[in-house]
Amino acid sequence: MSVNDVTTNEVANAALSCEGIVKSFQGVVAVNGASFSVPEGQITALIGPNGAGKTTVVNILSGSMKSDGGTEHIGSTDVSNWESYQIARMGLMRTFQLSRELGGLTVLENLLVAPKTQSGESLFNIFFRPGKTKREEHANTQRALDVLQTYGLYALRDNRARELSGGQKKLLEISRAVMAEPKILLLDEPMAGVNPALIEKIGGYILDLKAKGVTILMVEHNLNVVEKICDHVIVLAEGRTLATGRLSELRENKEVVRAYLGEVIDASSAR
Amino acid sequence: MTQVFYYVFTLIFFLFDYFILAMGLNIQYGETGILNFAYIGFVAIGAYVTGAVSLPNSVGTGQHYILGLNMPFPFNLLIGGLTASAFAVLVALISLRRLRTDYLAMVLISLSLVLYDICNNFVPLFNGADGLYNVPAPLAGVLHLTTNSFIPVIALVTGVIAMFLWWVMSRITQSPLGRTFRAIRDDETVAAALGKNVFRKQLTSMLIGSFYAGIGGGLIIQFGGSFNPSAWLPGETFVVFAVIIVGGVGNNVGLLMGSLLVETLLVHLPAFLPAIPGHPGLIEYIDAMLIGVLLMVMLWFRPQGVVPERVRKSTVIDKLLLNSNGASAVGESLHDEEATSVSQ
Amino acid sequence: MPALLAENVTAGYGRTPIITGISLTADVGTITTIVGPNGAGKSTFAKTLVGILRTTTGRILVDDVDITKMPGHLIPRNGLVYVPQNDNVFKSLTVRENLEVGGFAAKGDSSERMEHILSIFTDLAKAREKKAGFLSGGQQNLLAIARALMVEPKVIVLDEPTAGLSPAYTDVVWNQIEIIKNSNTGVLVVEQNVERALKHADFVHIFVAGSNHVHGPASEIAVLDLASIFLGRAEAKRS
Amino acid sequence: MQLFWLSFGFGLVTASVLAVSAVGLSLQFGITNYINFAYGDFMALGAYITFVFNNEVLHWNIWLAIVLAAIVVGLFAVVIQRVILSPFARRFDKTFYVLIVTFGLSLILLNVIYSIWGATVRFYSVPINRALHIGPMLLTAYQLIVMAIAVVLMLGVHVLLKTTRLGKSMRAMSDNTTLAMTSGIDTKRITTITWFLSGMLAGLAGAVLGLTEGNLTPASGELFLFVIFAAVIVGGVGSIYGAMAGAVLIGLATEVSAAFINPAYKLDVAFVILILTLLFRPSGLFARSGKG
Repeated sequence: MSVNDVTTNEVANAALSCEGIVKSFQGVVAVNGASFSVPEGQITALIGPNGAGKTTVVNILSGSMKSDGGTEHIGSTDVSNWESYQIARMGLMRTFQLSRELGGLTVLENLLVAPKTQSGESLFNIFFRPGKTKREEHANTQRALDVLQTYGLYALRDNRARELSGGQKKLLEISRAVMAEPKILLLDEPMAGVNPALIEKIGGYILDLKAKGVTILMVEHNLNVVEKICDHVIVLAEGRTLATGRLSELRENKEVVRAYLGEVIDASSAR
Repeated sequence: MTQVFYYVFTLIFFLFDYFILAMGLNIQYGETGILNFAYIGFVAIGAYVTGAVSLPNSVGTGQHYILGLNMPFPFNLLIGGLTASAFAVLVALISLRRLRTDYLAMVLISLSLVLYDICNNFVPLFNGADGLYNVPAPLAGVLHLTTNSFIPVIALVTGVIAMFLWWVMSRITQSPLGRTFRAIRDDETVAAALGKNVFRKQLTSMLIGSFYAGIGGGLIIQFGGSFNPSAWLPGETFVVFAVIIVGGVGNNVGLLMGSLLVETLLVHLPAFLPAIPGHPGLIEYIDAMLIGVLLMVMLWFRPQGVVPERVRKSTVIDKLLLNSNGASAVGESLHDEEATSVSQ
Repeated sequence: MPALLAENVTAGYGRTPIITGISLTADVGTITTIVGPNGAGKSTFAKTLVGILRTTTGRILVDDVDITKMPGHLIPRNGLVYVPQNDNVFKSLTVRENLEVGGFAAKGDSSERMEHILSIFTDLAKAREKKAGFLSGGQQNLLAIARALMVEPKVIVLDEPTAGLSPAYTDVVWNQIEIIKNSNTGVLVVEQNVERALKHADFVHIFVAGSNHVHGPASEIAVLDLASIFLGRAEAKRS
Repeated sequence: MQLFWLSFGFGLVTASVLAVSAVGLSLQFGITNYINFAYGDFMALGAYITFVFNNEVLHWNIWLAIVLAAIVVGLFAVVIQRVILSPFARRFDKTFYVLIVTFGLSLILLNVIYSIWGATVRFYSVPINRALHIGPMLLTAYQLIVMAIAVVLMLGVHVLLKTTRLGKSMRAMSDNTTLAMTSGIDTKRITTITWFLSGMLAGLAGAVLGLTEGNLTPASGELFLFVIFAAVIVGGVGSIYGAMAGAVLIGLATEVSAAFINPAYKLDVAFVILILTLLFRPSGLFARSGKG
């Protein structure tokens, strides 16, 4: 199935969709009716100039922030204004633009927090079903160590997360989300403040996740990266969805260029 | 000589009792990040309830209290702990959901004062300002103990309970639940984004911690045989904070150290010093000041405490896993370089 | 002699520098703009100029006075004012009070100055007694600019003054900026909107990855392949 | 009905003391953004310093003693802020630590007061005062003066905040500290002045609390602190006018209810109102507008 098929059928295959999301902060409108859908099993980029409301949209979709209006669906389930943890349990995981590591925990523990249902999180199980808890913990630890190996953090597993470098925190952020086995992954600027070598590497990780069937929506303003790894692009400007499609098409789209460089001042060329 | 002997056991009693109280506050503040300024209120509830259910029928004693069940040890203690827990959950349900740290601190310290005010004034509840007295000594009947020989026994019993509760607490803090508590302490938003029901986990933490508060309080009334409102003015919460901050937040051994340094050496040892003539209570006042100063000095120079929180290393689990899966060892050497190359 | 002179400025949060070795000048009566893709360090540079962040190397002079290590509140007194992108007004103060606070750092009579400024910012004159928090986003930006002008600055630094504004209001804001430039003030604008920046600016700096190696008069910059810099097709080359 | 008006009169007196102290607490909170849990002990300190000036050693007129005590506590507050609180606030970014430090400070101050003046109940040296009939209310001259002081102070704070350069700088800073700094406001100086004012109001409130209650004990400030918290939270934390309104509401509610229930629990009425507010309007009944 080609990318074009997906875009034409996107409603049918949408893993995540939103309609008319509105959010303002003290009278200043940040998101103004954003609507789009994220095709299943693809990598979708969410791009747009500063102040377009990209991060706010991610916050609303992941439940970290309540919207003022609009609806959100994961698959066919209406999850509008659900709590953050409920959305996470639907299989949607997110990362944060500025890495938010759990600083007092070790790298390994950061990952071990992630699995959604752990019987060891219940007081009853800790004392009355220790066997089950222990087996689960061992399986999770094994998997966490595997994930850490994949993301090159294995050697740092016993370091406190707050001691990591900026780039390592970025990787931790992604591996922690992966540990939760997401169906949908929201990446908020995974490449921001990252050196070129690591950008290359993270790009590879994201493609691997796609190969495993994870649906990905990533906010990204490095368009080289978008071009290389994203199947589908959503352009957000002034809190609204401006255009969707492939990056090569969008580059020729006057409105998109305008959103990035400013409105074309010459009235004749401005449609 | 015998005097000294009983003093030592009194000190031992308070060492273990405050160790229990410190573990309770630590799970709330140190592990989950809830700034519970009403902690001493839950201790008081444990003490009163334990006392009230152990006292016989009120006829003849001249005291006012609700029940008169004459319940034997350790059931009275258990009831005290559970009541404190239940009350904590009720309080948390109302106050914890949407209050930011400083609001919560204000509400809880207010609660602590109000509880004090009510207990002090409402005689039918726990006998008002007089408090409860003549509470039967635990096991005294069974072991034929006298007032003096009772002290080593209760110190020992408290020690045993403290060790048991230590074991229980270690199980909790080392479990996935404890890890989730610490995740919430470090960053609530991230914990929620990972699918953790933060509010429910905070309730659980309040429940566990306040059970410890209740048990610790129950033991105090069992030790002294009496308990009145002046024993739990809101400032007492601060002593427990001092114990955990001086000892080391998030480390159970640290809490025992803190209890030794603050409660035993600073609070109770000076109580045995002879009073300065003409200045009744001056030693206690200076003592309390010292605790405040010690806490500030510790926070400034060694905020992690005497015994800092341990890094929970993977080595133990790792060894177990390596037996079944050799891949990790290979992975380590391979990924060491990669991890360093990532630094920027 | 330029009103603002930044020499070899390096700064950032914590130990990692975000901007490295930036040198630029802003002259009285001209508009200098800083453009560049997201994350290039434009706002960081603006914050460094006004003392919110501190330089690790380099120096900043306003009218030949070295302000590099000066306490932040003395910088406006020395003629450099700053209008941040977000949260740029005192929301619980009225429009008039915002302007008064702006004038605290000025020498001389600020009530006259306020009348003068309100006569230029007519929108604000109408909302004089309204709390700033109740103004629209565009009006808040104008108020922030007006407040900054209360000190009669030599240089005003504006961080994306039109971000999130409608095209019509963007015009209004730029008109005001033109007026400021003509009132014997140097203007340094961080701008997302490149067309706008080129249209109004006398001199343009393009920030990429924390440095400004592409800069020049607006007419020279206009002929570069800007889309390639912004939409990331290839390395920009000076023509 | 007569009982109602009598207690209404007492309510106004309590509201007066409460308003002075709540405004002092709010001013400081607005600027530094953390709650000072030692505030109640600042009040007690004010009461005891007044006692020293008025009774123990110097035998000055009570009002003169109060004014001087207020200034002393104001200076004391500045020292505490400079030497202890501000370094902690700068060093630790979590509010946790500063809150615990102020809590500890409270313990220290309380015991300093105990060490110096002991636990015995003390009295000011003031002539016995006959109650006057003011309409249906029955108030002593001292109570009337306290009310007058509160009204004057509230007007003074209003004028300060709304018309003076200092007041506007304080409001600007409580809105946005960084913006205030880049607008040329010397934030350090404003912080110092605010702590002075806050300490002064605390000292004054503590002294008049002792005067209206008729006696002083070291813990009276701490016990009163939660009523102040109730007033501040009900009014909306950080809002000065909210604190004034909250003070009136809580002051009247506690005293009027005392006419109908056991007066020993009148302060607990404040707590009930506090909880109800948190349940139904967590941002306070009079939350400030224009700021989130």
